[in-house]
Amino acid sequence: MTQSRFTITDEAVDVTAVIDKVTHRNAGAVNTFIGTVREMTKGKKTLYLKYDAYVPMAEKQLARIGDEIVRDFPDAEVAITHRIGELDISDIAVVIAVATPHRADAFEASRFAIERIKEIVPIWKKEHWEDGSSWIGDQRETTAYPGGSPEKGDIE
Amino acid sequence: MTQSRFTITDEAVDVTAVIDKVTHRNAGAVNTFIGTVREMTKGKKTLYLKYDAYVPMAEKQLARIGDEIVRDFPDAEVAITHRIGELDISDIAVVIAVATPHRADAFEASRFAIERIKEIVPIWKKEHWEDGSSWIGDQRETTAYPGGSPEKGDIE
Amino acid sequence: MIRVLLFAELEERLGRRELQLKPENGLNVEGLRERLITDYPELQGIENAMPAVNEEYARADTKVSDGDTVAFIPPVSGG
Amino acid sequence: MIRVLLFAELEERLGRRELQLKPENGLNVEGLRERLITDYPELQGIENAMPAVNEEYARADTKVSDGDTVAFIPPVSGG
Repeated sequence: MTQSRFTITDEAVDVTAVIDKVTHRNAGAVNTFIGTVREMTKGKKTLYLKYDAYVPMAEKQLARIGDEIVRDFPDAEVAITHRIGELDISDIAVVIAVATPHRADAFEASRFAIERIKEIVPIWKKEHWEDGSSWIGDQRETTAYPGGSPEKGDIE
Repeated sequence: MTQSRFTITDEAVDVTAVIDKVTHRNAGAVNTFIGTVREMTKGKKTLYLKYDAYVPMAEKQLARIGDEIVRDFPDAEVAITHRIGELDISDIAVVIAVATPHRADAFEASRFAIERIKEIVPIWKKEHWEDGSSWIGDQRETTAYPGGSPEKGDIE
Repeated sequence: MIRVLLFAELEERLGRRELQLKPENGLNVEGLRERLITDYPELQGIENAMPAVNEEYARADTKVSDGDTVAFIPPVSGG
Repeated sequence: MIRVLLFAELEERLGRRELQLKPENGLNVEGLRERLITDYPELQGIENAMPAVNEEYARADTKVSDGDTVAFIPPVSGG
């Protein structure tokens, strides 16, 4: 059996292996998005991150994103691997690879995939800073909820 | 001396090596565009391609694209490798890697880079089909000039 | 039994990821959530979590019965 | 001497990539192109090539002199 294209793993992600899942004779373009652990966010220094996931559902949701892309771009081939566990600065958290015959579609589909991951895939990030830690509760990475989940006023 | 970020090579392109040139502690996002040799284009079957370049000028123009990106996205790190010589189906012709703190910029800059390559970098592709061959004379890949260069009416 | 899964901050507040609840006639996702809020007042934030039944997002009125797995999914932050 | 470089279809038409041309007073890119068209009528398409002097794109009125490298760049198709 071939390795699944939509995977949650607790090991380091091999970018080339993800790309290899989508390249084929009629792909002219492969767009790859790699999300890495950034040290500084809004002046705050991250020491390391912890990702957790509801693994079987997360893999189903990643596959659903692949299906959504193929619905819009029938020739697209998609693979997504997301890592969980403890990640250091510069470690790879997610790799998205989309192969299409023409490049505009590869960019569009890859962009769609990362936005959609932040909406529907049950994966959570806990930031560990010098002065504490917090689950990040907002899928757009713009707001951290010290209590770990949004207050009523934050989501309307 | 570190390996140049803007390179023309006649060897197979190592995607990971290009990505490694741009990843750093404050990159949160790396967008990679990989252009590969596609077998079928508008029903015509490519057997192989040959790329040629005006190498020193092409490397300067690639570096210029990097400068243009940094002008618009000061935190971006950019690397581009383009292969020349004879390429088979699925071989990698070009790898663009752009690292930025935030993902939207990485997508935008990577997209800009591939479009700009097709405008200003002196590299030429010769398609070899089952029934002949032709230099591809149009940077948007939409028109082949059987004579190898556009007629007056084609470029206005 | 109904298997209940809690993640991220909810898991931390509760001290574990999994609970077993007795099924009851006509129970739906919202009713189950209300039972949890009553029985585990430390689960602050569960009211904002997205429910999933058997690994698919579900509505508040989705029925849950013996053997089902119900997960409460706080706002996600993967990627 | 002025070094002239021709690529892709232009190189194929000429049978080589490089020419040496004698410099002349006041010669510019356009004048050089006209000399090439006269001396090498097989260079069809050179009128649509982008000129570059010493590895930078140049204008038709850019002066060229002894030691310069002038390249004629047909529409590019990399990527």
